[in-house]
Amino acid sequence: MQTHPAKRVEIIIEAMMERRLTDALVKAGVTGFTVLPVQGGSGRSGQWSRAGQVSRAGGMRAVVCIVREEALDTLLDAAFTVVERHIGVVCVTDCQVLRAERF
Amino acid sequence: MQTHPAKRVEIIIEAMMERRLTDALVKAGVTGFTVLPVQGGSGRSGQWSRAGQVSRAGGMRAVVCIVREEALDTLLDAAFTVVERHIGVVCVTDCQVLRAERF
Amino acid sequence: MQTHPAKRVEIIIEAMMERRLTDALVKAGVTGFTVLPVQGGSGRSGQWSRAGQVSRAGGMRAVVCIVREEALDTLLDAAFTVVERHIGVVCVTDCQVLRAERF
Amino acid sequence: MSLLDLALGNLLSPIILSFALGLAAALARSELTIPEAVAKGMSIYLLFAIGFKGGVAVNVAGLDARLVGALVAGAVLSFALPFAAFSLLRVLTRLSPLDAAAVAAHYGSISIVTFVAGTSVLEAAGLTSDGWMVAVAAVMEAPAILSALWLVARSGQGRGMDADLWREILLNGSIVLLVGSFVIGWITGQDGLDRIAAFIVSPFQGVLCLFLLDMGLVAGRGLREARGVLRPGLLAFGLVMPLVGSAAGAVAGLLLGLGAGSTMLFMVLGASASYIAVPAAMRVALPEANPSIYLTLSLGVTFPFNLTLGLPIYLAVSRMLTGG
Amino acid sequence: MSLLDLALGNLLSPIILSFALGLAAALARSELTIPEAVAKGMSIYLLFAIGFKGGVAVNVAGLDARLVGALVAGAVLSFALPFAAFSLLRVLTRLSPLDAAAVAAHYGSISIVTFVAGTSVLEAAGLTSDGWMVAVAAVMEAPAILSALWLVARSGQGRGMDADLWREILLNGSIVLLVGSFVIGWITGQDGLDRIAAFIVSPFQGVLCLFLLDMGLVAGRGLREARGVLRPGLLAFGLVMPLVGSAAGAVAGLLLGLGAGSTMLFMVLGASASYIAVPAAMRVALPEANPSIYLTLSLGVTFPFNLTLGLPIYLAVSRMLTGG
Amino acid sequence: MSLLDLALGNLLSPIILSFALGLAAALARSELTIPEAVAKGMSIYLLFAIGFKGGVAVNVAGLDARLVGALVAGAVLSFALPFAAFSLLRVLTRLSPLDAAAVAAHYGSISIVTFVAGTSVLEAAGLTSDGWMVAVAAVMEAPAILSALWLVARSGQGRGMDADLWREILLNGSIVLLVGSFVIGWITGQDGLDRIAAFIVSPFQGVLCLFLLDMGLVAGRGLREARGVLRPGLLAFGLVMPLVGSAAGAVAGLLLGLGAGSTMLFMVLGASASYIAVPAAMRVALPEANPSIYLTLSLGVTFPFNLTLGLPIYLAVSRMLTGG
Ligand SMILES: Nc1ncnc2c1ncn2[C@@H]1O[C@H](COP(=O)(O)O)[C@@H](O)[C@H]1O
Ligand SMILES: Nc1ncnc2c1ncn2[C@@H]1O[C@H](COP(=O)(O)O)[C@@H](O)[C@H]1O
Ligand SMILES: Nc1ncnc2c1ncn2[C@@H]1O[C@H](COP(=O)(O)O)[C@@H](O)[C@H]1O
Ligand code: NA
Ligand code: NA
Ligand code: NA
Repeated sequence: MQTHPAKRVEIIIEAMMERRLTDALVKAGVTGFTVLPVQGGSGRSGQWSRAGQVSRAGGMRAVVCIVREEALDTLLDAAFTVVERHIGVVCVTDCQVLRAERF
Repeated sequence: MQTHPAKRVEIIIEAMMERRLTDALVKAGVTGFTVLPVQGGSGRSGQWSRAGQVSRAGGMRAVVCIVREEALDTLLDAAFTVVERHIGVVCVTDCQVLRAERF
Repeated sequence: MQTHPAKRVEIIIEAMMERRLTDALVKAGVTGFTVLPVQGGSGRSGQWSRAGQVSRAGGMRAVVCIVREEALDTLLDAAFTVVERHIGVVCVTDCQVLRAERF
Repeated sequence: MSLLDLALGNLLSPIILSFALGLAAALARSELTIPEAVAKGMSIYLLFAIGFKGGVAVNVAGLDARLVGALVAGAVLSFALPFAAFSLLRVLTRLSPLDAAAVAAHYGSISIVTFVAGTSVLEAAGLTSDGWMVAVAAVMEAPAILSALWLVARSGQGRGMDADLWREILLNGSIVLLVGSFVIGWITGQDGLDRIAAFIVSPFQGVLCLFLLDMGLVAGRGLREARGVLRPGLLAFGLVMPLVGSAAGAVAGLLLGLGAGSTMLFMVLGASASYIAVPAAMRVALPEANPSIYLTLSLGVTFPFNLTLGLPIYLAVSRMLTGG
Repeated sequence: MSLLDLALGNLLSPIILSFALGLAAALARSELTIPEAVAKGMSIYLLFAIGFKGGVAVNVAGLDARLVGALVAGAVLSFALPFAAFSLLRVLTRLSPLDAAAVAAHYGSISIVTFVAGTSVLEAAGLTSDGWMVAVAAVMEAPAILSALWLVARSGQGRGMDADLWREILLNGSIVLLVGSFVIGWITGQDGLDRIAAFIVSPFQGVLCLFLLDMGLVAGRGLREARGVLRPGLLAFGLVMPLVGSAAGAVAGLLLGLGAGSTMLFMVLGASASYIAVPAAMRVALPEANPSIYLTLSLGVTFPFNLTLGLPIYLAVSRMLTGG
Repeated sequence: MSLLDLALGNLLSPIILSFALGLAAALARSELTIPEAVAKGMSIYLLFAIGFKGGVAVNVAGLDARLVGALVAGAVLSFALPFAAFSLLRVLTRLSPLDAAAVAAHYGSISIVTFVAGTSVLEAAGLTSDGWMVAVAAVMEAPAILSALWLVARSGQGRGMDADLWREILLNGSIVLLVGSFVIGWITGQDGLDRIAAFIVSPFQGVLCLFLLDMGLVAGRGLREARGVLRPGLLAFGLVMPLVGSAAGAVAGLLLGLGAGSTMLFMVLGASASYIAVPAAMRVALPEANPSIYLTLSLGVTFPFNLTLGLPIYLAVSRMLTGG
């Protein structure tokens, strides 16, 4: 099966910042992404879990975004302006995709 | 720690097609996979979120499938027949696994 | 945008073992990780889904952990002692991260 | 009570206002949301309760020859309405045959929440209806899907129905719950109802309020997302088609000799459009059809229209026609 | 009321029929599901309500010397039954010692939903029971796990119990909720109950229906998945063991001089098998044991057996033995 | 009833004991948890019910000139209290200006569950309050955030408020639900309430118990996680600040000439600290502030203090001051 090289960007970000991030992505022309719920985690700011939580503070989201290689920098710039002052992680992996025309 | 090369395939597909996909995978001999819930996303068919939704239409799932390199093509063929006419994304990454005998 | 090489480790493990795994990670000095909920899956022990389940038995979690390359072995050793007798999958991918000082 | 009074009383009921609150909150981009699991939980509760109460009513009132006629009429209506909807869409809009057929499937099928809101309006007006109208609602869920697939197949585009899809359509969650709880209510009767009335009867209207709040939120988000889709022709269809469907329902009710309450519910079933079961089936059977068209129309236009203006109109017309 | 009448009345109650609906839907591969969060929410509600009501009953009736005896008897039963189950399994099936011990742990422990269904059957029959039977249920959850681990250790396979596992077993969600709400009910008494009765008493049976619907769905899916596992010997065990357990429960009830109601509940506790707390403990302590064996047996065979035929039998036997 | 009786009666109510159960379970590291979706569902229910009932009370009692005064007083209080809190923090603790401002925002805002628990205490004491106190609660949610941002800006660290943040603060879920259901209750009045009372009135106290159980679990987990954070100075602030806030609330109530019930609720609003809306706003506006400080203080110290000792004190003081 024919595959095509691309980049998989995974951004783990505070739930409160999700809309700001996706708005920034869309504005930068990155209109394909998927948001996964996050159950808990740990980092420099301590350990947390969503169990029983009502407030949106203290929750995170994982945004997965597959882009052509040439779009990577635009994406990272857009993401960085949102993530900059906030906790969270940005991680890029090489990947291969089917149906390259979709990206 | 001894690791072994393998492929990590991530298929983001409509919730309605999940069972068809996993049935196709199992039929093709791919019996190891994990299904993650998806909260929302955006693509050529617009932005969406599961918040408050009752219908299974308009939701997606992420199916993660780690296979030996030699099984990759079988997997992609099986996945492609299901995904073909549907929205969604297929993305393959090189990876290393522990306990290779499990794959 | 400046990125730095790192490793992305994904551990799919029984929900009952989650706390044991994260305790082991923290003990081994790996304090950054994110836990994703898992909806269902299939493996040598059969197919399963969380729909309607009350017991914690029979559920799994995906723990994603991004570390510097030099910390990988410590992480895998710590993870392996927990995963050893249990079902589950450990998968390592090369990646690039922003803000390397956070890892 | 004049039509105007009726309409106003309906508009100012807690359930309609809750829907309006949700709609307004979503349009104003409030982050208020109800978790998916809670929304599904409420819909399961509502289906279980409405089915059960219908079954108990049949147990109490005894079986009725008109039931069979009503079930057949419901199935016929659900088969036939998509053809009417399809023609109307071809006249009013420029949708492709594929999109038109997908939309048509929704209008042949039904919305159980509209049905429930209809029973509330009946109760408020002091009217009763036949318990088995719930079974008619269940029967009307699926046939419209077949008509739509046939409409598509005619234009050479469809995909064959496979066994999986058949099962998914006929055993979808709403049908199973509605029919299942109807049968349980039928078997256990008044005794069974007495045991669980404090759960399925007393809090029902309140749960309905929260569920409609959620529907308002979802509809509002959909409308915001799909602004571009709502061309005038489509909008017109979303307002005219319920009237066509309700007229067909009225004919069915009159032919069967039903009372004012059941005739009104038949009109509601004809007028309402699916937004749970049919969209899901369309994603499998007609994946190329644009979901934002059918979802926006069904949930964003027809549902609020029926809820606010439709229900009092159908009640008034049904009373006039049946003299009830 | 003859045993047959009783059995039939029980079979045709809304809760049993709801379970049957779920089971049928899952076996027919309907996509009907109840979200995990809603299922957990309902189980929290049921545990809280049953514990609270038990505590209030103790507050009202006053403390009772038999309570201590019953708690001890419950613990002994939970310790002892796994040995009986283990022996029976070795006779009837070819399970490995490990799998047999894991199954045995489930049958020494209890199913609180079966207990709740038992109280419903009691109520329907106009009998009462002691409020502290809830505390006995809580006490019986965990000891069986130790017996199973001991059985495994004897064969040289087990893993040592660590402090974490101890805490997980003794402070698992059901025990904490059951004991905690029991204590709250005991402290606040009738006054406390009056304040929240509209929440924990009136809708209780209705919530139980939906919960059993969910259990039917889960059991049905489990049975479909694990067809291969259910050999005749295992099936026989799943039907015989509850009778053995209930006999042991009956002996305990008689020795303690309990009334017909409490004796019946003791039989139910002896007869029922865990499917929430024990499977979770087994995944940690005996990960090599095959979960589809113990889950299928407990939830797919013994639970429906107790629910449908077991409960009326235990009631009839308890009445006969106690003359109640 | 002496203050001691009152305090004891309050401490032994099901809702406080449920909170204590959750706290104890979490501190003992039990794995008992309530799913996030269920917790959110309960909070939506509570907000909807409390808003609706407040609106109905206004509909029944008629509009009242004091309402406007109370709304203004509430806004002023919410603006002013962060300054008091900030000064107190600078005296009692070594928090950075940023962290101190973030904490201060929480104490100017309010906790609706504390408010609800306050109305329960009032009811138990046979007192009534004005329905529009719910609207005052809604008005007090947000202004404190602005004061905190201003405090930070003064020290040159803040981030400008953007339009998104404005909307998020003013249209956050609690405000929309509280105000929305208040308006719905106001419009539909006693008629509307009668239709849904079995949902929003009768089971209310019971849902509150489970919600407080959840809050105990979350607070306990937070305390365990953030042990290191709770220095003596901070702890002192968490206990003293509610007294300061309640004093300010008492002044407002007296100036407005409110009765004992409403004055007590004003004290509760002043005394309580936000742990839902404000933390979320702080994560966006002041991401560098340490969330474990403000969450631990608000949910782990001040909330339990208010719930257990605060409420009876505020009631006693309010009665003394108003002679009610
Ligand atoms: N190395 C990491 N790998 C995966 N997730 C991480 C990592 N570091 C932080 N996170 C996630 O990001 C959140 C905030 O991290 P921090 O800014 O370090 O407190 C954590 O709670 C985790 O969910
Ligand atoms: N480039 C992408 N990266 C990640 N997820 C994507 C991407 N494109 C599409 N998706 C996901 O697939 C869904 C359907 O995409 P589409 O077919 O483009 O409408 C979207 O809503 C996303 O959840
Ligand atoms: N190859 C795989 N790829 C992804 N997930 C897997 C794979 N194998 C197993 N899993 C996950 O791990 C669980 C246990 O696997 P097993 O030990 O093979 O029964 C499965 O139910 C899946 O959720
Ligand atoms: Na229709
Ligand atoms: Na037992
Ligand atoms: Na305050």
